[in-house]
Formats: sequence, structure tokens, C-alpha cells
Amino acid sequence: MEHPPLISVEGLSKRFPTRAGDVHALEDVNFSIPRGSIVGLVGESGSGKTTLGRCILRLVEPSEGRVMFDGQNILDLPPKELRALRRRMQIIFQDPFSSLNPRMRVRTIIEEGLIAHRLGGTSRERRDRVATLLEEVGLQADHMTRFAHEFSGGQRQRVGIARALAIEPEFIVADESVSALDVSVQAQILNLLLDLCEARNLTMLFIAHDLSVVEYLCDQVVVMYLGHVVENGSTALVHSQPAHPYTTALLSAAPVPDPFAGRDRNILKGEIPSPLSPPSGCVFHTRCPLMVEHCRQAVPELRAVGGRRVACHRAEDVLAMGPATGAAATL
Amino acid sequence: MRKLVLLLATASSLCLSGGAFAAGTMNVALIGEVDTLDPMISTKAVVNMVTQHFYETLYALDESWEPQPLLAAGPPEYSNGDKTIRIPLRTGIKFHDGSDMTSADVVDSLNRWLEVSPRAKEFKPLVKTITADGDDAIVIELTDSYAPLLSLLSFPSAPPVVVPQEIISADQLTATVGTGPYTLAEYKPDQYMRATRFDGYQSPEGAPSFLAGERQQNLDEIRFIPVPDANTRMEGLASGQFDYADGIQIENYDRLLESDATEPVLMEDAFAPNFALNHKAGLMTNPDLRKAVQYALAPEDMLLAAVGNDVFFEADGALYPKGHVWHNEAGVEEYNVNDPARAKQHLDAGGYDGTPLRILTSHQYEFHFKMAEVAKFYLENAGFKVELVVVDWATLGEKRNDPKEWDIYITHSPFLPDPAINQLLSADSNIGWSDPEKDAALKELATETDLEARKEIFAHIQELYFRDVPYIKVGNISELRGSRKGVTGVPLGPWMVFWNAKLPD
Amino acid sequence: MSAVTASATHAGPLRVLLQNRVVTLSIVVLGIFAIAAIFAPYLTPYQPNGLSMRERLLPPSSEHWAGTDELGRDIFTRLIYAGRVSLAVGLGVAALASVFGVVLGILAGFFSRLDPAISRLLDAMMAFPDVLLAIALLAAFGGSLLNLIIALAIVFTPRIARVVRASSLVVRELTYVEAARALGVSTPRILFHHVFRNITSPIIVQATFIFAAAMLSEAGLSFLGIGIDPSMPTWGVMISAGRQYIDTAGWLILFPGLAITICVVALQLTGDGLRDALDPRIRKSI
Amino acid sequence: MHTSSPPLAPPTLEVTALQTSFIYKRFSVKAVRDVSLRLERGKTLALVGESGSGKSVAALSLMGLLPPAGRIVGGQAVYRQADGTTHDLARLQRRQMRRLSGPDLAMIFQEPMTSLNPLLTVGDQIVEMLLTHERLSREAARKRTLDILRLVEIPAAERRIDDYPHQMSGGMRQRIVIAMALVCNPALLIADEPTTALDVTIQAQILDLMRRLQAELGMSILFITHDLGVVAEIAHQVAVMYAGEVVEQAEVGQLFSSPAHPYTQGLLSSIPHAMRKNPEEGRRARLNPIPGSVPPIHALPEGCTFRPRCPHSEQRCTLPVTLETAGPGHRTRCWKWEAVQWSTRH
Amino acid sequence: MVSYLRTRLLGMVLTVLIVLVFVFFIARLAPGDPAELLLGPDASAADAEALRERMGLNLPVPVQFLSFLGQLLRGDLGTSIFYRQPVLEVMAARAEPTILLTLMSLAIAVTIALPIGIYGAYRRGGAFDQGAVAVAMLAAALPNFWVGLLLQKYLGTDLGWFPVSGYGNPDASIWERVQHLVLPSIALGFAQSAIILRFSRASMLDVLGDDYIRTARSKGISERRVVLRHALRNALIPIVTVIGLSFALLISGAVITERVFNLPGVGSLIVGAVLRRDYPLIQAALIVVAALYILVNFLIDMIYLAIDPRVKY
Repeated sequence: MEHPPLISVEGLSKRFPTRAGDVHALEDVNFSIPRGSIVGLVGESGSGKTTLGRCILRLVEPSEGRVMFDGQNILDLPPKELRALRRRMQIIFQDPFSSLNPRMRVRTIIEEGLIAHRLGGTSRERRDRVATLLEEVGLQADHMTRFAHEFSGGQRQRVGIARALAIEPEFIVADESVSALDVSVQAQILNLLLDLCEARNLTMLFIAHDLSVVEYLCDQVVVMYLGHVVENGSTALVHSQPAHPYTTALLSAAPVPDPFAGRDRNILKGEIPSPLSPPSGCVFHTRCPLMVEHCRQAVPELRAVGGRRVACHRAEDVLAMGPATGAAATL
Repeated sequence: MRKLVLLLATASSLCLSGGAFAAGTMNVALIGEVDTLDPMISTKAVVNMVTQHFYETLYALDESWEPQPLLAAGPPEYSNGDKTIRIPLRTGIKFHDGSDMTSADVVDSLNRWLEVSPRAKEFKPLVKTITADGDDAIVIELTDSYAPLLSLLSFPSAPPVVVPQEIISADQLTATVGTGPYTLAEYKPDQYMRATRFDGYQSPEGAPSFLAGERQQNLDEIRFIPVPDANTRMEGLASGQFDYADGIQIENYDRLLESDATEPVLMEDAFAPNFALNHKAGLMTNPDLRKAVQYALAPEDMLLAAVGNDVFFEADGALYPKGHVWHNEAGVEEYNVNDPARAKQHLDAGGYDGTPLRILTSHQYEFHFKMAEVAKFYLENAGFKVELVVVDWATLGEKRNDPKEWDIYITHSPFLPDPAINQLLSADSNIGWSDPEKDAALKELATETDLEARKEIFAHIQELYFRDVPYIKVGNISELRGSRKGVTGVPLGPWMVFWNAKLPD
Repeated sequence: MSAVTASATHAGPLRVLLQNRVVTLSIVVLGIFAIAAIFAPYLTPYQPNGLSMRERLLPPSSEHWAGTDELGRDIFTRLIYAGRVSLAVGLGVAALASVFGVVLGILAGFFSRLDPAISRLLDAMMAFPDVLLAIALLAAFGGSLLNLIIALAIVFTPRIARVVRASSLVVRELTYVEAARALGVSTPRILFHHVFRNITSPIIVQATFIFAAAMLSEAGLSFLGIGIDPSMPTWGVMISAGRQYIDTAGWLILFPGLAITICVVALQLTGDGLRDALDPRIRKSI
Repeated sequence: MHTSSPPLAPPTLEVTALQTSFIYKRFSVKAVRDVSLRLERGKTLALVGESGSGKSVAALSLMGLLPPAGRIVGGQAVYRQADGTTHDLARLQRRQMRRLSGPDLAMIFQEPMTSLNPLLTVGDQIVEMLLTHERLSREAARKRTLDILRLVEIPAAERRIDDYPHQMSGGMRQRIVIAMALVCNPALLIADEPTTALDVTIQAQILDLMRRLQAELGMSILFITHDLGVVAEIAHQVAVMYAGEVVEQAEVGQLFSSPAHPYTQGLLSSIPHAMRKNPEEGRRARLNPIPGSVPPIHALPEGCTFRPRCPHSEQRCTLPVTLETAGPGHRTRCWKWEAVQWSTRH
Repeated sequence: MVSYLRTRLLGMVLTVLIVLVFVFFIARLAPGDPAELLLGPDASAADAEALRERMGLNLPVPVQFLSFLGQLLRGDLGTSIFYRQPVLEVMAARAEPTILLTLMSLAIAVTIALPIGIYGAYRRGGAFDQGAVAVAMLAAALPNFWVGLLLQKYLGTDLGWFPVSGYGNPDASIWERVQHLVLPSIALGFAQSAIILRFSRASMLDVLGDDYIRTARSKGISERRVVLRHALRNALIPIVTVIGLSFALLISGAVITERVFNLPGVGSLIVGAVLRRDYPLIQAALIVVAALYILVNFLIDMIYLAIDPRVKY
């Protein structure tokens, strides 16, 4: 079942200099994405998940670390080779409104990658390819003469997907690709993504803040908090038995669309600290219900605990308490 | 609302009553700023007009443009074949700073004038020395006799004024200190210049006659106010803000005449506009084409455009106006021909190939530009291609020194007291009119001392002028000034001076 | 409501533009000015420089619709010919300033390393009042039609450059630019197809306003006697030349003043209309 | 806990056939076409719908806060004060509405970042509310403000009362907005997507706070949201909107367990639930979304607006549909509701 | 804050430096020089050359630039060629009419345009609003010298309400001088008011659409209070900037207006200096004007700091 990783992120850090100081967007991030799998990346705003997605594609230059893509560190690549490699990895964006150039027809939008990589053959062949792609993502071939503004949000997202798929990448980063959509449309797009992944054997990093979507879609999950990976393991395991207090809290905070479900919850106090001056030790200690003095000083290593990796000094305690008990501890 | 009206009414009455001043103060509106207070370097009328109140020359022109002694005690004494000139000086003359004028001051002043004045250019090579002869006379030694000397010494355009030695520094006068009837009391650039009576002034004798004669210092104070806009000068005169205004638009003549508060002052034949032709390079080196220009132009229309009313100009081709001592009619039939056919003949004879004729003009002198527009029309009518090069005066000043930049440039000039100092006739002027016959005549004009003989020489030169067309004198233009009714004692002439002026009671 | 927006957008900017009657009228007025300028020789029996000193300062009549000037030239004819130059100045300045501004603005907006230098330069240019900068430049270049256009284009460049820079900064962050980069699209193509093409609306709008502002500036400079070679009449030159006749022959300055005003109003209205039609932010809130 | 008391007591708010249009020079848009709601005293009614369904416009209509082009063109919205006095919010004069706004009706908006005046301290903005509606001295108002800030759990309220909005995080600002809305003890709180812009942990805090405040202060809440998860958390009653109409209203439990409108049913089945992997095929199960998309509001189909996307549609559905009763307190705008409910259960 | 001020001041100094270089070379690029003008129309090339020599104008331009910089470092902006006075003195003597003119026209523009713009925005689309917008449109389109000429003729010459031009006599009282500035200020303020009107209207419209205005209305406070306390204050913030930016426009307008009304101000001084190639004066005047503009905009940033709590540097 275990595949060799297509992507592996090693010691990745990113700091954005600002007038007020450096924003610590990513700190020593390590994880890998097995070929053919869908890995979910969850966290709240400010957790660094979007930056991480961009860094992996080198749309943002990381400050430190390596991103191995099929054995090659893409951060070392000169611009020309990087451009060539771009063919193998793509991104689908969150906002269906700003991610399509309003001055271009759908055909041009989808073709652009083909032209850039000299893939599409003649204009006619490219046109046919665009037509096929549009149909594959659930649109019609004659949509290619339209402009983006003539589509609904869900349809635009399909165009975005077609654009990413046009150059037949192996790896796709889906950055909150369904967050802006209404639930009924979101379901359509989720189905589409699943179909495509399976049909084309895609590897995908699925960035989301909605745990239920990740739980539904992903094989593995990476939970981030303030630039750090706090927990990483198979989705089923992390969801049923979270080993990090933050994961516990996140899971319990997510509203469950079931009025009959239990309403006992683990509500985190306070808010995510500023990435300008992240807390010492464990970055979560300011909000953690299980915080002990040690957490204030020592940065927890990402270590294997109970079949997943977790960065918490008290992961064993969290597991022992179980999700419900974890919640009780805060109340 | 009513309050506002009241306020406005008060405002307007106040501004009208603002015209009443202490008796003895005269407000004079000038056509522009006095660019420099150094009269020796500038030929600008406004500079020379104002500075005459502060500075004086050895001689001054009278009504018939004859030099009369001013700081000199009498006429010059010629000897050594007119090559040595002794000029006696008046004594007891005081400078504004209280010091006495000495012959040394006069010598230094004249030497500086030789260095800096554009008017001294012809004369300078002739001067061997200028020395003091005791305390009350100076002696000028020349290499050759020079007939226009006295005119030059009295002509108030970049004139040889006498200043104290101390204020002469290499490039400029360090203070405004002269012997004139008025002293500079206050100068606010572009706002006003206040000239107040100089109490230690020693007036020359004799009945006032233009710039010569007694200087009475009737006014306590004269205020020279630069007002570049003609309308404003007119309005200011009408409202009583100014007592005297230079450069009034001809259109306002009737208004000045009909008003109870004002009267027009017409200065006939004040100056002549000139079209200078480039004899050094380009189209105008071809005599036929020069003739073509001469025959094509319509001086009357050009003057009308420049001035606006035929009362205020005379289409006269002679180099000096009728009545002037240097007036003659030699060659004037070549003037005001305005015959496109004849012009065309010359155009063909000259083998004109359609190269545009470049007329360099400035719009700072609007009448230059107006004449250029009319000239263009008539030249094109005759078959020329014409290009107006309209620049500001600073640019024109530079461009006209480069023969490659122009074919014709437009300027104007007052009637000089002696034709020998007319630069445009000289071979080394920027138009470069060089002709052996003319050069010899010009030389003769400078050295001959007998007036009648000189007049004949000049008539010959004028004939050559019409033949060779070094430049085209377009005509005589009058100037309109405005005066508050009852102002007297301001002589009529190219320069307004106010030392004998009186305000009405 | 977004559906409504989509359909209004669908109507196309031109239709939105023409739906506004005032804007339509403005465009018609500008069209008349343009046609008059282009076909000037066919519209009048007189020559613009055809002077006739016997017909000076005639008031408007059936023969001379706008009277004659101090050299007896037909003012209506001169208005039409002057319109050629005035409009050429406006158009030329708008076009040239757009080119300069787009280059500077995109460079500053897209390449953050160039931004400080360019922004500083623009700041310095903005620190000069328009007219003063134009005067200084014209004094340096010398007054001619082309130099006037270049000088005014330089004066107005910061206006475009700042808009372009700001828009590029926004567009640069939009995800479709990122998508293009992710696709491996080359930078020049990104600059043109993704950045430039999406900021044309504010440029067009600004250029329209600059067109108007340049005409006013030209008139002002001509009035000061610094602008254009006055042998090539513009409306400003005509006012300037006619001002001394304001009491005796008011029509000399009345008509050119009206021409400028009408033209500038029409341009401003068109600019406003274009902004409404092209700016999606406003259109969303119809 | 979620069972409502029998609807004997008159409801706080009863909206009947409310219609709101946006009227422009050249065209008009019916944003709210037929909204009927019933909100019991002390309860929370969630108004659910996807974007463009008209739910926010409906809320703004009730508060008289429509943008200039918006007009209520039909229907009633009867608000009943504790003493039984009724006001038709759809017909109130501005001045009357102002008197009600604050002590009776209050509103919380979606965007905590922009809904506070950036130039005034948060304290001032709450004090202003108090001074407008109650005869109080400044000191007393400030004291009341401090109390309410503590009630909404602003830490170090004494200090933060003088902060400007930009000095606070989104969550804090939303607490301020809630404090401001509640400071005059309104009987009816209209909350327009109050947690949508917030992170999930902060959302949990705010929802928790609102629930507790309702228990303490006893106001009725009209809670507008698109998130069925949030609905399940907070609502007693739910009304589902589609294309400007309320298509179903029911008790929350009823709605989730036996939806009686195919749109509600479709929404519920679109929600990604836990792992649905089918181990035999090695393939994840697919969701069951509603096909197609919401029709543009100016091109709605005749009859039932949901018809083009509805798996149950038939010829009859082209005729106008009215609200049908599908059970106690359960109304649906679908005459095939029985078939729909049956299909949910199987 | 301190670091902001430091970078900000550094930026300002840099900008001024660019201005310096620019001004110096632009002045030297111009054909012709002061010598020609001083000498008058009858002078010859040799005269001009001699005068140039005496004035140090024929040194190589870079040498002149260095000596200019040297002077500047000693705080000396030079001496006017024409006025023979230190340029700062020349400018100081001409500052009053320009400052008064600028302030008066700004005052006229603001008092007229601000309330109209704000009220128009509040009653958006109404007759008042449409009328105001139309007038603003017209005001922005009228060439201000043309307006000046018409004002001169009708209010000045024909009706005699105000002095037509000039700045009064040397001994005129300040009141009299202010009267002389009434027509110029109207001419200049008119175009200015168009900009302020349009801007304040747009700003108010923006603000009225903001969420916190809706919040304020939902509180049941009076409409007056919503507009004055909540909307107006927020709307004023961008208006302050446009007033700052309009400083440059005012100076531009002043150049022309001073010419029309024959006011001895800085604007006409600069035009004169350019025409006469009075290099030290051109340099100093442009530098001072640019520096003032930069300073005004800096002050406006500081005002922001004072009135907008969000702005923290």
C-alpha cells in the first residue's frame, strides 16, 4: 500500500520580512506526499498552509529547506529547468473570480500552458484538446469561446481545473479550491476532483480549513498551526484519535451538520498569536488546555506516536484521554 | 445677502478712493520690469528711461536731438585734427552718496562704458586713451576722428553715465549711485521702484528741452510700477491708480481722449521695426531673393497689424522720418512696392527652389509676431515658402548670432541720433552686410565732420541700403501713452522722464 | 445579484457606455469636433491665415459666423483649424503619456526591485506643479508642436504611471497571474496578456482625462506665451492673442474659450462614462 | 432541548409573503420573492440558503437597512413586543424604525472587519447606542458598556474599551458587534452570517457565546447562514431559502431527519460526511450533489423554481406552488413532499 | 514611528535631490541665456559673449553644477541675475500675494465645494446633486485664465466691484491688497472647487456605502448623527489628501492667474525667470516650490496620523 513519495518537504522555512519584523510563515516543515495519494493540509488562517502550498511549487521562494520532487530538489533548479518542471505540477486556486483572466477567452486560458510548453501541436489540435478537457471537467466544448465572467462560480472552478490539467501534471496543489463555493456546488467539484485523481492517477495536496471536506477526500492529513506541522498521519486515524490538543480542538470546533449529535465541545480560549512574534517553546502553548511548564520552553519534535507523527510533548496523554476526555479537560 | 452687497459696495468705493495720494508723488506704469539697474549694459528703453532719473551723462539731447551739456560744462574742444577731444566738466556736482564728482570718476565711468556698452562697440577701437585733465576736464585721445562722438555720449541707450569710481566693479555696478535728480529709495522687483528727490542735486541751466535744460525736481517721489499687461495699465490709468502709463493700446485712444480723468499722449515716429536679412548664410545671401522679399512685402498692412490703427504709424521707407535732420528720400521708390509679380520675377531670377524662408521672431514683442504673420502671408503670396520660427526673446538673441539658424529676424530700434552708430549698417553686425562701396561710405561718415557733407554720404548709404536690402525698415510707429489729465512737464520722446513733471492740483 | 452583474457585464462596455444619454451626446460632440478638424478645408471658404486688413475685428455676421480677428481673418475658420492642433495636442499627449506611464508603471508595479527608484522619480515629477514643469521643459526643448506634446506628455506621465503601478500591484497579486507563472508562462507574456491587458480600463479612463487636461494646459501655456509656436493657432493662442480686444471685440476670446470648454466637458463626461462602463467595481453596484 | 413548545404564545416575528425588489432606472430585480417566517419568542430561527438566495436582503428588509435602490414591495413582517404591541416592519416609517432599532431589534453583520467605525473607539460606539435609547449619564453608559464587554468575554475590558477597532482581531470585533447589538436588551436579534468570516475555532467561541447569551437574555434570534453545520449547532427552527423564496420551514430535527423539499434534501446530501470509502472497489464513494446551478434571478423558471434541478419534477411543477404543511410547524413549498420524505428514508 | 520618519525623511531628501539635478540641467538645456536679455535688442554677439564671460556663464555646465551644489551646501541658493538680490529674498518679497491667493482660493473652494459635495452625495442622484455635479464638470473645464479675463471684464471693469488687477500701491493696506485678490481667488478657486466637490462627493459616497454606516443605522441613531458623526469624519480623511495634492494644482493655477491679474507673486516671478534665463532664480524657485509640495504632503501624512487611529507608522 505504501508508495514512494512524489514530494517530500524537508526542513522548509519561510519568513517574510516586513517593516515590523519578520513574519514567521513556515518553521521547519517536514512531510511527504506519496505518489497517487491525496494529502489534506488543514489549519486556520495564519497557519501558513497557503504559503506552504506556494513554496512547494516554488511560486514563493522559501527561506530554507528542500522540496524534493521525484528526487529533484526544485529549489535548486535554474529558472529554465524550473519552467520545464512546471509542466509536471499544477495548482488550482481558491477564488474562482480572481483566478481567471477576465480579458481572455476560456480557450486561451486553457491553452496557455500548452503553448508555453509547446505541447498542443497545431492550433486545431489544441482546440480539440481544449474541447475534450472542457467536457472532462463537466463543461461543454462550445464554452471555450466565452469569457470567465459569463460563468458561475462552480463553472469557473471547472475552468481552473481544466487549465491545470491541460498540461497533464502529475501533481496538483488544490488551494482551498472548494471553500468559496456553495455547498451544493462544492459537492460537484469534490466529485470531479475525485474522478480526475482516479482517472489520471494524480497526486494531490488538498489545502482546506474545512475538516469534513478533508476527512471525506484525503488519505492523509497534515495539521498546521502557526507555521508548524503539529500532526500528520492517515486521515482516518487523525480524525478518530487525534494526538495533538490542537487537532482535538479543531475537530471538536467544526460544526457538525447533525442536530442530534452531542454538543460537548472543546472550545479553545483566545486566538492564534501573531506570526510576527510566535510564542516560545510549543507555539500552541498559549491556548493549550494541557499546557505544562515544559511546553513553554522546549519546541516539541515531530515524532511518531500511535501510528502518526505529532509535535506535542503530551501526545501520549492526549491519546490516553481520547477525544471526549480531551474536551472535558478544557471545560 | 444685503450685508454682502454692502460689503461689496464698500470694497469698490475703497478701491476707487485708493487713487488719492500725497501730493508730489507720481505713479508711473511701465510696460514691464526694469531688468537691470545698470544702464550702461542695456539698450532696453524701459531700463534707460528709469535709470536716467538716477544717472546722468556728459551731454543730453534736446528737442531737436542736438547734444547739450549736462555734466559737461560746455561743448567739447577738438584739436589734433579732431583726434583729441577735451571735455570740460561742471564742478560741485554731488553723487547721491554725498561725494563730489571728480574727473577720475568720469574717466573710470567712460572706460567701463567702453567695455560693456553695446553702443560703444563701433567707437571703442578708435579710443587710444581717456584721461583726466585736472579736476574739471577729461581728454579723449582717438586714433581717428569720429563724428558721431557727441551723439553717442548723449544718446540715452546703454549710455556713458557717470558713476562714482567706488561702485564700479569688474562686471557690475555695486550700487545705484549717480548724480541724477532722483535717488533710488526702494526697489521691490516686479512691484514698484520708488525714486525720491535728491536734495543735493545741481541742475544744469537753460530752459527744459526734452532731456536737456533745467531739471526742476517738482515731484517728491516717482513710483515706477511694472505692469506688463496693457489692459491693466489702461484700467489703472482710468481708475486713477496711475498718473502716467506707457504703452497704451491704440484702441484706447478715444477712451483716453473722451474721459474727464485722462488724456492721450501720442509720441509720433517713436521707433521703427526692422526685418533683418541674413547676408552671411542661407537664402538671403542671394540678392535676387532679397529683392523678392523687398518687393513682396506690404509694409502698410504689416504696420496696421502691428499697431492696429493707421493714425499711429507711417508707411515710410526712409531710414529717418520726415523732419528729422538725417531724413532723405534717396532710393525710397524701392519701398512699399508690394508687387507679387515683380517679386516673382526676382524669385525666378534668383532660382528659388522652394527652400523655406525662416523668419525668426519673438512673441514677447507681440507686434513683431503680428508683422511676421502678415509678412508670411504676402511672401507666400509671392511664391516663397515661409516658416515662422517663434521663440522667446532669449532664444532669439542667441539664434540670430548663428547665421545657420535664420533668414530673417525681426527687431526694432529707436531713431539713433547719428546714423554712424547704427549697427545694422556695419559689416560685422549679425546680419553681415558687407559691400566695399558701403563700407567706404560708412567709414567716411564716421570721420567727416561737416554735417552737410555727412548728410550726403548718408543719402548715398541709404541708396545702397535700398539696393542691397541689408534689412527692411518697415515704417515709423508712434507710441501712445496715457496721462492723468493735467499732468504737465513730461517731455515727448522715446523716453519718459519726470524730473520736470507736475501733478494737477 | 451576481447573476444580474454577469448579465450587465455581458452587455459589453460599449453598450453600457452608450446607454448613458449624456455620454452619447458627449461622444457625438467630440465626433463633430474631430470631423471638423479632419475636414477643415472643406467646411469653410476661408483660409486660416488668409488675412485681410480691411476686414479687421468684424463682429459675427452671416458672412463671418464668429467674426474676424485683428488681422481680418475669419475666426470660425481659425477655430476649426485651431481645433486640429488643440485636439492633436490632447491626443498626442494622452497617447505619449500613456506609453511612458505604462512602461514606468508596469516596471515599478511588477518588478519590486525597480519600484523605489521609479516611485522616487515619479514623486519628484509630481512635486512640480504641472504648468511650471511644462514651462521648464519647454524652455529647455524650445517651443514647437512636437516639443509641447513631449513636454506635456512628460508632465502627465506620473498620472498614468501611478495608476498603472497601483493596478499592476493589484493584478500582480491576482491568482490568474500566479496561475500563469505556475503554468510556466514567460514573464513578457505575463506582463502583456495578464497584467497590461487587465489594466487597460484605468489607462483609457486616465488617458481621456489627460486628453482634456492637456488641452487646458496647452491653452494656459499659450496664454503665457510659452506654449506652442503661435503661428500655428490653437484655441489657447487665439484667446491669448485676443485678450487685448476683450473690451472692443469680445468675440475674439469668447469663441475659442467656448470651444475649449465644450470639448473638455465632453471629454470629461466621456471619461466618466468610460469609467462607469469599464470599471467593474462600479458596475457591480449599479 | 430542541423541541419547541407548542406554538401557543404568539411569535416574536411573523413574516408573511415578504417581497423586496431592487429598482433601478432601467430594470428591477426581485431579490426576495416570497418569504414567510415564524420566529417564536426566545428561540433561534436559522434562515439558510446559498449565495444569491435572498436571505441577506430579507434580513435587511426587516431592519429597514436596504440600500437606496431596495424597496419592500409586498407582504408583512409583524414584530410583536413583549407587551403585545405589534409593528409591521415592512411598513414602518424611518423614525419609528429608529425607535425600535436597538431596544427591540438589533443586528449583527457578517464582516466584523468593516462593520465598526474605524475612527471611534469601541467603547464610544457602544456608549452611543446606549445614549441614543436610554436616559443615562455618560458614566453610567460607560459602566453598562464595561458590563456588556465583560458579558461577551472581552478580556481586560477596562483597557480594551478605549481601543479602536483596528487594534482588535476579527473574533474580538465580532464580540464587540454582539455587545453593541445586545447592550439595549433587544427582543429580536438578526444575525447575518455572523461567523462566516471567522476561523472555525473562533466560530465555535462565538456560537457558544450567542447560545449562552440567548439563554441569559432571552431574545429571539433570526440567524442567517449558509452553513448547515452551524444551523445544526444553534437553531431551533430552520427556514430554507431558494431563489428568493422560503421553500421549507421546520424544526431543526425535523428538517435534518426528514426534509420535505428536494432542495433541502439535496443540500443535506451535498455535505461531505466522514469516510465513505467503499473498500471493495478501492474507490471512494461519491457525494450526491444537486445537479446544475442556481438560475439567474432574472430568468427563473415558471412554477416551482427548483424544477430544472429536481429529481422529482414532473409536468405539474410548472404551475405555481404554495407552501404546504408537512407536519406540525413544518411547511414546504413542494406538493410532492411525501415522495421526497420517503426517498430520504430509503 | 521613528524608523518610519527616518525612511520618510530620507525619501524626501532623495526626491529633493532628483528635483535639484533635474532643475539644474533643465535650466541649462534652454537655448539663450541672460546675457542676451540684459543687453537688449540691439546688442551683438560679441557683447553677449563678453557679458557671459563676466557672469561666469561660459564655464562648463558640470563645473557650474558643482559650484551650485557647493553653494547649496552652504545654504546659499544663489543670487538672481536680474534682481541682483539673493534669490530667497527675491522670492520672499513675492511670497505674500501668492500665499494669500493660494489660501483665499483654497478657502473659497473648500467652503463652497465641501458642503455641496457632501450634501450631494447624501442626496445622490437628486436634482441638487445632479446640478452640483454638472456645475463642477463645467468649472473643471473652463480655462482659468479665460474665467479670469471674463471676471476682470464683468465684475471688475463693467461693474467696478473689485480692482481689476495688480496688487495695489506700495503703501496699500492689507485690506486693500486682499481686495485685489478677490477676483484672482475666485478665478483660481473656481476650478479648484470642482476638484474638491467631485472628490468629497465621491469620498462621501464611498463611505456611505461602508458597512459601519449600516451598523450605525442599525443602532437607531438619528440620520444627522449617522451622516455627521459616522460618515463625514471618515469621508474627510481622503479629502485631506486631495487638498494636499491640490497644492500643486494651485501653484500651477497661480502661475497663470497671477499673469492675468498682474499680481507680483511667485508664479509670475518664475515665468519671468524662465523667460529671462535667470538660472539661480529658476533653480531656487522650482526647488522651493517642489520642496514645499513635498513638505505639504508630509504634513498631510502627519495629519493622517492625528486623525486616523488606524494609521501607525
